[in-house]
Amino acid sequence: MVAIRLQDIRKSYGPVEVIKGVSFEAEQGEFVVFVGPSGCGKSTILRMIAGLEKPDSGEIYFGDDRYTDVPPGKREIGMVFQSYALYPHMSVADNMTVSLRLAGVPKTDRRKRAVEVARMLKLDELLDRKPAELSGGQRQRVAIGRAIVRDPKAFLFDEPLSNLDAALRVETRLEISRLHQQINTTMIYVTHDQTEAMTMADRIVLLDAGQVVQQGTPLELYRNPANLFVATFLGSPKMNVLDVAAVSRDGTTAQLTMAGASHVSVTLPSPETADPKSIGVRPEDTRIVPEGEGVLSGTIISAEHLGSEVLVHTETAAGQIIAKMPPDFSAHAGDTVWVGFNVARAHLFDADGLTINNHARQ
Amino acid sequence: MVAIRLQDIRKSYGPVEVIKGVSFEAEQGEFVVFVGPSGCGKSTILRMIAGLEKPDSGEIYFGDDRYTDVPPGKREIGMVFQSYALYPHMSVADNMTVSLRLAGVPKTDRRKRAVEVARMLKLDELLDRKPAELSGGQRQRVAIGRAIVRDPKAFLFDEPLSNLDAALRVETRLEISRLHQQINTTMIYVTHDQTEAMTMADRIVLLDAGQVVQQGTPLELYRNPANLFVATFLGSPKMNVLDVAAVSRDGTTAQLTMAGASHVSVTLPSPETADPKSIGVRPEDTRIVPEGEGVLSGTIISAEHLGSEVLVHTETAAGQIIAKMPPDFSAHAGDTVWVGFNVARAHLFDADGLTINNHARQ
Amino acid sequence: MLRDWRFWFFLPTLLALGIVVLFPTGYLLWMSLAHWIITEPGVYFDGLANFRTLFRSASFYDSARVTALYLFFSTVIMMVFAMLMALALQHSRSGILRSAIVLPLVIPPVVAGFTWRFLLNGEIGFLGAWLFPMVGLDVNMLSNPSGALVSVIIADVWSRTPFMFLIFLAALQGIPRDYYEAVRLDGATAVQEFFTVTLPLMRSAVAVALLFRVVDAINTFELIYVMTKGGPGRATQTLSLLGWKTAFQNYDLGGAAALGVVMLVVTTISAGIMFARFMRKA
Amino acid sequence: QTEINVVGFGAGFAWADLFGATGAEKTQKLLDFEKEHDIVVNMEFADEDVARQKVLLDLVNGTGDYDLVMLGSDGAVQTFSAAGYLEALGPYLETAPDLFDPAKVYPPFLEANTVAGELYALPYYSFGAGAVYRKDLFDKYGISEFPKTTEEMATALQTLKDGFAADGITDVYPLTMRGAPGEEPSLDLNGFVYAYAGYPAWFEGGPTTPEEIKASKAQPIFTGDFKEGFSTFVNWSREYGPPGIAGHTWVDMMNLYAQGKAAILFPSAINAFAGIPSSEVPEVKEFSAFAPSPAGPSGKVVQSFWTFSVGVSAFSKNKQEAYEVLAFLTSEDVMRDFAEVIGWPYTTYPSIMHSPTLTDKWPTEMLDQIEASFYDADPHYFPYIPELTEFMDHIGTAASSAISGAQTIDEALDELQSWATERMDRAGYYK
Amino acid sequence: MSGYAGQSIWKSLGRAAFLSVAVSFVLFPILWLALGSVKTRNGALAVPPEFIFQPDFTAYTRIFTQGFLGSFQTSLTIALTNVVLTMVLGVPAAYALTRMTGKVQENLSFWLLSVRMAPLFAVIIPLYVLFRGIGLLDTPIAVALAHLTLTLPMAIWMLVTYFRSIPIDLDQAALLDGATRLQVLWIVILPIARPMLASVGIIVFIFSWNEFLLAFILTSRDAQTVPVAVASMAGTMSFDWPLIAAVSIVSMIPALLFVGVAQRHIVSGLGAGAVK
Ligand SMILES: Nc1ncnc2c1ncn2[C@@H]1O[C@H](COP(=O)(O)OP(=O)(O)OP(=O)(O)O)[C@@H](O)[C@H]1O
Ligand SMILES: Nc1ncnc2c1ncn2[C@@H]1O[C@H](COP(=O)(O)OP(=O)(O)OP(=O)(O)O)[C@@H](O)[C@H]1O
Ligand SMILES: [Mg+2]
Ligand SMILES: [Mg+2]
Repeated sequence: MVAIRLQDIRKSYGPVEVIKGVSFEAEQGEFVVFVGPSGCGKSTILRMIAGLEKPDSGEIYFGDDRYTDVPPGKREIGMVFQSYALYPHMSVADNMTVSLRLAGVPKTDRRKRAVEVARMLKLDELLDRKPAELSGGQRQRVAIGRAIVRDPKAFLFDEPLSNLDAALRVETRLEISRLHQQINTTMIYVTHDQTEAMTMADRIVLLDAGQVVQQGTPLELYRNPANLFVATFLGSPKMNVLDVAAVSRDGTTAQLTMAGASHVSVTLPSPETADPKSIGVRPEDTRIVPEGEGVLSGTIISAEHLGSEVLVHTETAAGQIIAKMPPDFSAHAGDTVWVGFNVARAHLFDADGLTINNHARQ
Repeated sequence: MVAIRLQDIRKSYGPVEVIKGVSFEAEQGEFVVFVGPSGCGKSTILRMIAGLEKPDSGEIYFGDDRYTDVPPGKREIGMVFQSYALYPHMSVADNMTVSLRLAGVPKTDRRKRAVEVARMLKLDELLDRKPAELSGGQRQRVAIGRAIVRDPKAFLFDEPLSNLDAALRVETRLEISRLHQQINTTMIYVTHDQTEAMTMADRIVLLDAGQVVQQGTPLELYRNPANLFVATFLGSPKMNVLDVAAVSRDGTTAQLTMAGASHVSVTLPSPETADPKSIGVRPEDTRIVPEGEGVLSGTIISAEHLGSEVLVHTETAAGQIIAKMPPDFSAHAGDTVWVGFNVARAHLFDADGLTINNHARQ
Repeated sequence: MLRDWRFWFFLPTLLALGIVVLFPTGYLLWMSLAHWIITEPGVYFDGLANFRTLFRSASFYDSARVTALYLFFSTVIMMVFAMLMALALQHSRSGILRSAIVLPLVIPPVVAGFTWRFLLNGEIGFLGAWLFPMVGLDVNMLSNPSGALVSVIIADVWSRTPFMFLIFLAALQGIPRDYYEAVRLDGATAVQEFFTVTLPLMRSAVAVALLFRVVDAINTFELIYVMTKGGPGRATQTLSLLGWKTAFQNYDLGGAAALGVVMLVVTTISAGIMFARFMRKA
Repeated sequence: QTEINVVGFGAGFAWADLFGATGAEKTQKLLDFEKEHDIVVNMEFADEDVARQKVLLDLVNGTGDYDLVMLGSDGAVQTFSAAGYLEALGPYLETAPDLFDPAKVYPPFLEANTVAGELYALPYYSFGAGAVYRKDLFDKYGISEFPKTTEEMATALQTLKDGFAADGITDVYPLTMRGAPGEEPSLDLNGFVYAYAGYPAWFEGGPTTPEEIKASKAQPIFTGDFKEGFSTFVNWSREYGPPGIAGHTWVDMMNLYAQGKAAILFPSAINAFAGIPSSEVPEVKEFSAFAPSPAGPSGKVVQSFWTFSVGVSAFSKNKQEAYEVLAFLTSEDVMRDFAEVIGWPYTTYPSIMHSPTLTDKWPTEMLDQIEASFYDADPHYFPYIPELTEFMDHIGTAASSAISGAQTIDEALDELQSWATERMDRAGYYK
Repeated sequence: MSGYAGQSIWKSLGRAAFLSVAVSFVLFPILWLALGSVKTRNGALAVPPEFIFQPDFTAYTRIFTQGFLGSFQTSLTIALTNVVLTMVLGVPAAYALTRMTGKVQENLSFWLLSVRMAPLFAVIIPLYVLFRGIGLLDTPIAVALAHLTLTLPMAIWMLVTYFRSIPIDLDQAALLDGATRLQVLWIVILPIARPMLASVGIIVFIFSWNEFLLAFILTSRDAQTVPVAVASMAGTMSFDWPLIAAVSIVSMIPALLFVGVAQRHIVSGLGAGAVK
């Protein structure tokens, strides 16, 4: 069942069109994550779903009903704002239970519910503080609590975890995931965080400049990006992309070459396919290998030790390449090394940046 | 040369002591990152270094000079606020060059500098907008720009990247790292982001409840956490910690056992060392292995596909355990699996949570 | 429009003010075009005669000049004084000083006028007859043309500054502290801090205070009337006093209405300019 | 029961015998009257200027809220009767002669309220010209007698000034008058003009009524005969008056005299009498004396004349009852008690003037002199045209201007001249 | 606010010096008024001024015997009515105004301002005619209504500047929580704006309490306000400075009480913490 459906939504601020015809559906109980560069219109779409902003054109459906003109309060939606939007004059407990108060729930019940939710968010000791007396992260959690409290039909989250520390972020993330499994409510979630997007989403909607670029399950997007933009946007550190030229082409098999490198052989979907113009390899499919074994030679610029792995940045004739290596890999800036690719996992792109299926894959 | 030195700094808000005697030094040109749970006092310390808050006791030195009472404007410090603090009435360009204007730099030079910095931060097209017309991420970048513009003696960053999208975050992070290498200015940086902390820091200072818990290079902290708190705070997903009991002890060698598991043998630093009470293994040192090869058996609860890897959450008799597996690992919730540890990389903790050197390591 | 909540929220104000303002304004316009001098029988339409008379009379230009001087100086002094006090007290926790400074607000301008008049009186006043001569100041403030204007301005500043002080204080306290911190870090002196952060962020409050001040000053009547009756001569006769005299001493209702219309037009136009300049996009 | 609303100036001064010293409580006498006539009398007080404003509004709008309105003799009666706001009293006097007998009142006070032969208001408090001075100071500087002419007066003032200067007295001034802008100075100033010119010298040939002005097409002239009196007033104020005189009103003049800071108060002596009883300066109480106003070069004395009168609003809904109240308010009986309460040597009834009410308090000789000043008074010492108040206002403001030095006498008079010419023209006198 | 490091003591000295001068300037005339009210008529006017004297409280007793209490009551009625009217009309209007954009908002704001532009002396007669027409002359309600022309635009303008500083996200959060616009106003905006509401209430009260011309013109016996009473006292045939001073001092009391009560709600910094 479709829970929320947007149909060719457009929105301008003054002369600038920030949403340029967005259509999408969220199934009942689905967890949809919006990602996209800063300023691409994620918050704006969320606000239109909540009813806080009117689309200039297009329609919004909840289930089968046209909701385009339904006022926000009637939409039964819980939203966590990017700016928190806590009521500064109310205690944490009151902040969280405003919707219950408006619905006429008696005080003691409200308090009980507040305590329940606060425990979940580790806010139990702060229930009687005012927002001004909280740290940034604490405020963010209160805002999440406020949305959770009212058991809404759908949740909208606008980067709800952006101010939490890593540990709490993982925890709250799992908490939200668990919440989602428990109550099976449709959730629409905006985030910048790759991990959040990849782990929480049933479906990711990738936006750029007010348009949907690609949508699908996280792994679909990660493994089969529709174009260069998606390929480089998802994944951190981002995919290494190198310009290539086809030196020979034999039906579906092409020999590619790049600056300062030996040939790479790839299989194209059909003989008609245009020659690939660039190849993309994710850092985890890139390796620093013993001399002569790799495709390219390069110089190490820096090695970032993340503890669980080492990111090796190398400068090659074809451009900068990042390789993800195990934590005990030792690298020194200035060393000359060889870079090897797992070609079976490489992505091919044509002159317009559109993906060409690499049939060597799978 | 020591650039910034805090000496037993204390600070209370009303009856609550939020900074409980913090001492630390930052070398000239060092990049120090503060991490710690939300509300532990990171921002407060930063503000005291900037002179925006007076410590209740303790001293602050810049170089050899006592700066405890020097007003903020005289400290020549660039700061990026967690709340941005952009002047709403000024354009982006003006916002960034306020310090220059205050110093009497002529308009054309100011504009030139603004354009320079804006290009670096991808703000060139927004130079004449007002902050209200920017998205959250754009605002954050303006705030960074404002600190960069004035070439200060030291930079203070309070979670400057928390509102940027992943791609821009990596980029800006590298930008800041490069900036740091270029100008070799002391930088103090507060973040929640593990990756930022691990990759940017020359030294991490880990705070908890207003106190320094441990400090050192990122790898030192990651590899040799002083206690359970540090061990679990750093690293994402966090270290698996299991309660153990020593079943036999032979001088420095101990046989440990945990609920529902076979024995594990560890080497302790000396015969006098107390028996370990818990063992910690990072997810990347944990593996899902063929039946019978592991230490513990468990049931898979969920598998988070991050694209570049899969996080497998299992429920075992000893508690929840997360294993980091390669991206093509396939796991299904409900499967019974075996979990194996790389014991050579395990961390041992005594009853107080203090680390016991595991001599099987290195 | 009828479905827009904002319409319904604004409607009562629209109606209330519409009644107490639109009718009087219309009536005023009619009056200004009428020959309506109480001492002469009959009221009749007289075109622009009232305006012609007004623009030919010396006291109009005189009063316009006095009004301009009074307006300018009292406003500038008041703004500066109020701003200084607000800045000095913005962080003060004690309500005592603040309350003390606000005290003149609870004294009606009529009383303020009497009080200052008798303080400054050159023969029996505490200041005029005792303190000033004692410190060697030999001026009779109220009977000297410029002294009288100064006196009126002092009394007005005394009486009306607290209002502006309150507006400024409220505006000051609405400025988030991060801005000060940012600019302080950038090395701003107190003065630079004021002009870089404080004033721009208070801009709309200042503009509102200024507008209301101007309207208030234009309407100041009882304070001046009680203090100097517009004198000596016409030294402190503002347009408001002139209008009052024209209507109620000279019985020329049409003439007074014409003056009222002229003032209405001038203030509305200048306020419109100010409005467009400072408050749009504020 | 009919309610009659009265508006008056100065609580505690008007009808202190009827409404008590506070102006708020009705006395038994009033209550008896109300009972007898089945009328309720409501009294409202306001400062003279502001009360006038209200009366005006009431009359202009024909509201009829006030049945009885208080009027000064500064042209209000002329103005309002011309505009048709006042009820002519002739018919009422005739139909109820027993209520009020005009013959018993000093004639000038009625004359001041008569326009074109019709009486429009009844006086309740009035006065003529005169001076109150400090005999002790006169004696001290060897002035044995109060000056009889303006020339002698000038000499006396100079003597006092020199005397004060010699004795280092800086806070006592030879003369106090009023110079605040508006009609205040006009009241005194026009008395000077009258004394210098010998007639109300505003218009060519000295006409004093609209009819006369229209007949002769007399232009206003403020340069000729008028100027002498104007200049003397201005010069004396500047030379001998207190420094703040250009802003002084009645209150200042009275306070100054009461505080012992002035040697002469003149030509509206009543103002001094208002101050004497409450003065705490012993010399003021003991040595204040009355003298007739000195005569000018024309042989006429420096004038001062005023009557507080009350008229019936043409819009009153109960004119008959209003008249009854008016007659009662101004009746001999009420005025006697009024004189008793106020205690100043002034009244509208000769019978009261010579009764113990006043003779017990004041020297008979002084009362005689004061009474003489009533008969001597010329209520028409300024022309009674409908534009009177406007003229008074401009003349007074010109005087204040000249006293303060903002303008020279010539400048002030020039401006006055051009204003007056235009104003008369606009009023249609010369069509 | 706890200070930042290195605040200069000259700055605080300068501040103290300025404040003492300012406060003396402000308080001195009031002190003089208070002294005058307990002097005798002549004592009040004496030069050199009497600093040591036998206080004489008869002026205060006369307030009660001379019927001024009525005008206090009237003033109070008028001012309170005006405050209530102003707030009831002005708060929703101001809120609506801040949530409008573009031309409509600009035009309405300007219209509000222009309402105050007409000089009072000129609108007195029309207002008089108006209230006579609807039979409200000489009633407190007429004065309170007339005062709306002064206080309502002022109140709305002051509130608008404040309401504008309340982030719209808060409205929206409340709307999502199911609040109607009135509830948004009542539950979110008003509590946050409480200090400003108190300030505006005080100022409106005082303006109404002090206003002279309109009160004077529109009332006669039944609804005379304190300033009108004071003005009518000081005038033609008697000058009673101690009484004027005493009435003035007493007239400060209700306003002060009101200010005192309302000022407790002026707690600064309440607006902090709503957003990042
Ligand atoms: N009220 C407004 N007026 C004008 N432009 C606006 C307004 N609100 C947003 N914008 C612009 O619309 C675009 C989309 O904004 P939006 O807040 O939806 O971005 P976002 O994707 O949420 O960005 P971020 O990740 O930085 O929060 C941005 O370019 C922003 O500058
Ligand atoms: N002005 C204040 N008054 C009272 N308590 C405060 C104030 N500012 C901060 N605190 C408290 O002091 C503690 C430390 O605050 P601080 O802002 O330094 O935390 P933080 O480590 O920066 O947290 P976060 O990561 O969430 O930004 C918190 O518990 C906070 O609630
Ligand atoms: Mg956003
Ligand atoms: Mg912080």
